[in-house]
Amino acid sequence: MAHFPTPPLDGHGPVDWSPEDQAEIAELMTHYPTKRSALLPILWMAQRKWGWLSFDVMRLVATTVDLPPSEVYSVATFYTMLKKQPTGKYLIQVCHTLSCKLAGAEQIVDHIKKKLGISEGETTPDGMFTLMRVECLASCGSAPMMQIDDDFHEQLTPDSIDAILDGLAQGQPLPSPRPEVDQWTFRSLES
Amino acid sequence: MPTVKINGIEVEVPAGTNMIEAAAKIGIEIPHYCYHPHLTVAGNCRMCLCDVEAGGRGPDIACNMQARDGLAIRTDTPRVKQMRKSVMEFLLKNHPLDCPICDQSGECRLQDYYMDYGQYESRLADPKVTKHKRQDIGDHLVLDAERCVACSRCVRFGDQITGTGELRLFNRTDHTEIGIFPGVRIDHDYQGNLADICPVGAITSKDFRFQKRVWYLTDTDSICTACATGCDIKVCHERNQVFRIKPRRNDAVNQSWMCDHGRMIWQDLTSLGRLLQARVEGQVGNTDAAMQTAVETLQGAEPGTVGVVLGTQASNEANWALWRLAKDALKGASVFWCQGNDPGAWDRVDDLLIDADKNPNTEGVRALTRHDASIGDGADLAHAVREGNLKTLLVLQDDVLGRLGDAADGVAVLYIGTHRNGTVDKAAVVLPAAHTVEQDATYTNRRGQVQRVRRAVHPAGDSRPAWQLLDRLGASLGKAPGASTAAIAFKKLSAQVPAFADMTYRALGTQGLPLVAPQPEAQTDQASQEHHEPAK
Amino acid sequence: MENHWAELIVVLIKCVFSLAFVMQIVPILIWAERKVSAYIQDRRGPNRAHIMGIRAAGLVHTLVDVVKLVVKEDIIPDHVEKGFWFAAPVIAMSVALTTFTVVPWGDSLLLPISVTSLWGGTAAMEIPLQVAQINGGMLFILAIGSLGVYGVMLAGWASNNKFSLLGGLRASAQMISYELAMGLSVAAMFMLYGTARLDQIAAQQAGPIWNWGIFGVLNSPSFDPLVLIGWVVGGLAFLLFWTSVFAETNRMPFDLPEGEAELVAGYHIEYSSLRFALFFMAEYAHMIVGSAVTATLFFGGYNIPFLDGAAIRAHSDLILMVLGFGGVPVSLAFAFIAWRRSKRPFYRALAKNDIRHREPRFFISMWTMSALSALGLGVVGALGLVGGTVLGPELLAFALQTGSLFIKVLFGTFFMIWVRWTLPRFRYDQLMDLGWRAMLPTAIGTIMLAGVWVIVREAVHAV
Amino acid sequence: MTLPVQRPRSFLERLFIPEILRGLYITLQHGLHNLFHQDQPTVEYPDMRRVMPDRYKGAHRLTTRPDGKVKCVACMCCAQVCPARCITIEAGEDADEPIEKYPVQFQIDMLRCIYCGYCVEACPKDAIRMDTGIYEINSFTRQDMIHDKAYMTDLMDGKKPLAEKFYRDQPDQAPAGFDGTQDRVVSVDDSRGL
Repeated sequence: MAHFPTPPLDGHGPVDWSPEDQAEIAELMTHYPTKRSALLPILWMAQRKWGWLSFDVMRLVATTVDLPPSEVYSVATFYTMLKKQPTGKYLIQVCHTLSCKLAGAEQIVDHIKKKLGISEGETTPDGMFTLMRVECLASCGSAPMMQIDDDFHEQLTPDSIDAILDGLAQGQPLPSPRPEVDQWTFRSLES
Repeated sequence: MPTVKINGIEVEVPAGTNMIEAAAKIGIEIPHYCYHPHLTVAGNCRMCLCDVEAGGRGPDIACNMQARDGLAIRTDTPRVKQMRKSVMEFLLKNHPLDCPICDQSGECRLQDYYMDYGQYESRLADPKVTKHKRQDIGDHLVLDAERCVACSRCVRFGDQITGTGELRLFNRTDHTEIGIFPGVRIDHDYQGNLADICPVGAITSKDFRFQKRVWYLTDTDSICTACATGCDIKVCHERNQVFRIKPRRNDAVNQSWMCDHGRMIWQDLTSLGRLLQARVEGQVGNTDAAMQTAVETLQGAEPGTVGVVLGTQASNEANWALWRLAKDALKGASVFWCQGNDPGAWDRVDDLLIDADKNPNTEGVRALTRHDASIGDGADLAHAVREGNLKTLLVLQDDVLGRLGDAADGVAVLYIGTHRNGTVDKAAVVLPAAHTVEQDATYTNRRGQVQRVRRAVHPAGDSRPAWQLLDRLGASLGKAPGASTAAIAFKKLSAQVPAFADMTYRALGTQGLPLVAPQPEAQTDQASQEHHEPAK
Repeated sequence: MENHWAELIVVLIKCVFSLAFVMQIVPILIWAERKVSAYIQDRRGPNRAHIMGIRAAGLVHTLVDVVKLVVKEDIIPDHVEKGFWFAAPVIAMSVALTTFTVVPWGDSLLLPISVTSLWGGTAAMEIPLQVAQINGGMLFILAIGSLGVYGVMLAGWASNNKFSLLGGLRASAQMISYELAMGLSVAAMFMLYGTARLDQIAAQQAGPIWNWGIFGVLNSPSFDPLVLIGWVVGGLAFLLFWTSVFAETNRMPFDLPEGEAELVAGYHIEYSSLRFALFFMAEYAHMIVGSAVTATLFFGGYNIPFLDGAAIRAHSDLILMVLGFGGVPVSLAFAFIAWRRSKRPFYRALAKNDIRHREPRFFISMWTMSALSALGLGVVGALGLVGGTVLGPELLAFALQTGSLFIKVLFGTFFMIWVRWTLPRFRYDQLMDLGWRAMLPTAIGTIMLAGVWVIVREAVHAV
Repeated sequence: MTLPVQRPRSFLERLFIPEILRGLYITLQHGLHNLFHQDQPTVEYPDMRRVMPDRYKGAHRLTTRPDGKVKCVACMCCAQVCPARCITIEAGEDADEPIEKYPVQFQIDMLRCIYCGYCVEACPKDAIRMDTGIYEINSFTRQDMIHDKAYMTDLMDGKKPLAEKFYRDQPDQAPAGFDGTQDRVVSVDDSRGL
């Protein structure tokens, strides 16, 4: 297994906040006792603004919150929701922590790899999908599962993955999380 | 003070002492990686897990258990052994096991504890996680992230000691990796400490890289003489060759740290300017002939025109020997001292360890001046020279001529020192002195701590400890100070100078002793200099 | 024999011959010593040196040894007593060679040469094949042989060295002790032979094998149980004499003068180069002379059993034929063996252009030529070309008798070598014990028994 | 000092002569056997050699990686374990390789080596071996007896053990004198008779 990918060193180039951003940051800072505490919201801001967190962006954030840049990088790498590299249109994050692993996360990852022809951390040539393997996404009850952008897709099978990815590839909107999952959960709780 | 019970043995420790220290006090070793006595407790290696018998619940980490009455822990139960074994297995899961090429092997905690608590049979089925190897993270450091056990000692060092915070743990779970932000290399003067505190081979020293397997090295306790701080060090040497210097714990002086400049003082042993042979009028010769010339010069000088200059670079013993020489053998010789012999261009000064005063023994000489009010200072010396009252000067490792300049033309200088400087070039006689790691002696640091240096290697070339050279000179002049060994010299020094009263080499031990506070009558002598603070 | 010049020339020739007889065996013995010891000890022995690829089973080593010993530095230590030190090896060697002068190596050579025209002598001179026909020939041997100890003793003393001196002392004591037994056993044989002349002793043993001295010189075809006394006398005398010869030559069980374990090398520590070689050769010369004397006293000397000189001369053609035709298959067999040896893996292991590949070819052709020569010899005999001539039978007799002695000497020396690699060395007290307490009484007893036997023999003859 | 050993001896034994003859008979047997059978265990050395057993400890060699660099990582395990202290290694850093450490200098003083093979046992990288089968380790100077890295790397070039196995498998192609069926002696003379 290759080591965790290092973010590309060639990032956005010199970046800076716009005046509106600075106003927003100033407002954010008021929510917290120290500047340092505003790190996560500011990282979210940066990701919204530049799409992903390059080293240039992280350096800017570090200056903003008055921390060593290494600490910003440390926080950014801790959270998988913070993107450390440019991604395709859809970011597929497959959970591979215990429950999902036992429920067959490896086969899910292999299936997606085979289907898209990419390996982990890579983006398809058409720029549609990026595949990543992440730690627990807190949906152990419906393992195996993956997250595409902000949405969960649970109790995956190769067929369901095919359906989802093919739909996305054909421009259909993301299917919403399956309501029956919730029903199933409630039923099992009742019984 | 609360009393805690460890393995059934009761021990009384100060409140707030953690269980690792408490156990160490009664000779029980609790294995640990992340705990360091001079860093905050992180509690993330889990190696120090102990069974709590009373005063707590379940297994707990010893580093974070503070002594309180009623606390009782056990470190010898099968469960503790099993926990340690499991922790070791976990820590070693992604370890590259490249001990053959790792500089840490031989002093590696992973190796040590593996032998004690190892799993021995691998259960590893998956391929190991690979990480970044051989990263250049500083001028003196190499980082191998694969060997790291994520103890975060280096992270805490950067945050708490130097405040620079270059190192961080990145990513999560078994991908956790120690590293620096790209382009932000470690650039402080305490890099070597990172290699020291790393319990495994993740951070190693570039200067010592592949130089020697550590088990060949012999450690000699000594102190650093690069500045007035006098950090306690271990000189690691083999076959008369020094390979590295590491700090030694002394809470009164340097805690566990030392600066990178101090780590390199052993390079002075063989540096270009090192005096290895005696010189007479610039001609290299043997020590006996130079000694003879010196004796003739001193005996031929008119009474009252001889002066000796104590050296703040030299040891207490050497300064005492020179002082006795001036008093006994050279009747009527005037004694001076001056400060400020700067050996190198190391202009970085901070409030942690690096002192602006580059003379390791300023306080020691000052203690002598407090005892003998007749000792003049640098201004007196300059005055005497300009007046022409001094025709012969015996200088102990002090660049007197470099400072006096042309004013000292015509003064015959007899110089005893380790390295070449402005005085050496003009001196009539030069006797080569041994470096600090080549001799037994004591130095007094900026806080008045008298500490020993011990001989680690043989003196290079013809050089000899300065106190020995002065003793021989005194013997030739008719009255030797009586410094046949450093211990005897120090014994006589402590008998004669109140500041060193009751000190012996045995009493100094490894940590040294502070100078005895000046007696009331001594205060009246040199009131002006008593509260002199060392320059920062 | 009126012309002394002719006599002198003949004697000189005989001297040279006897010298050559001894000296040619020495290198063979050195080689045999090495090879026999190797085979007894399951080794190969010397076989590396070669001349043009011919190794000749290690014989070349002996030649190389000679060259080595001659060209090596001759070290003369400062502390030696120069005169005696120089003389010692010469004494040792010359004594050994001198004793051989009284040993006959054939009955006589009748030369039909007229020297009248030259020096006015008689025609047809008869040359006894012995350098010196001395009346007390055996006594001469005892006398001169005793001088041999001077060589060793002087060497030991003049070397000025503790070990050498001890070696020399041991040699003296040992020789004195064993000379007694030797002399007494020889005396017993004198009583049987009635003479001390070696040529007469040898002549008495001509004819059938039971005429040999070891059987008590029976000289009678009739057999009687009393003959056993003669056998005991002859056997005992032989045993005593042969043992003494070992002691006199400093050979193995008695080589305490050298005793390298305790004396380094004994009397010849300080000698090097050719001086050492002289001692070395003297030892072998002693062996040869000892064997020759033993053969003469006890084993018929030059006589071939059942074939005395007259018989050889009478049937020379027949003998030549038998020898020649008999030699052909023997030579061919050796050629065959040489051919088989060429198939040894050793030769296969050699490089293609190695010079030693010619060795088997050389031996095959050599043995083939030898077979041809033997065939020619046989043909000469068959054609009767020799018997009719004047010189032919004489020369044949000379060759066969000398060859006979030669073979007996070789066997004796081989026996010495064989014993050397079989028996351990005596302790010095054991040596003295054996000499004085075992051999001396036995020798005296032997003399008594010899007297009895002489009387009995005369009685038997009378019957 | 001689200690008298009391051993009852028969008359014949005390006479010694029969015992001497018996001794002579024994040695003669050996002599004659060797005269007619050249089956001594002697190896006629420069021309014929033993094929050393696979585990024979000969001269040391340093094994190499496929790219030709020595496998040795200068861990000093061999130098540490060497009872004769004959191994000198100077470590260096190889900037190009994933294995950073390599021996700049690797010397074995063969004059001090006792061929115990501990270095081979200690090596974690299989970098040093004694499988060359070379026992002719000699030179005219002491300096030449110190084998260095280049020498030990090129010593066998990985050929010898392979060749030996090859010839064992294909005996008909083996050079003269090579006997793959026998581990020890190749030069037994198979000619019987003189």
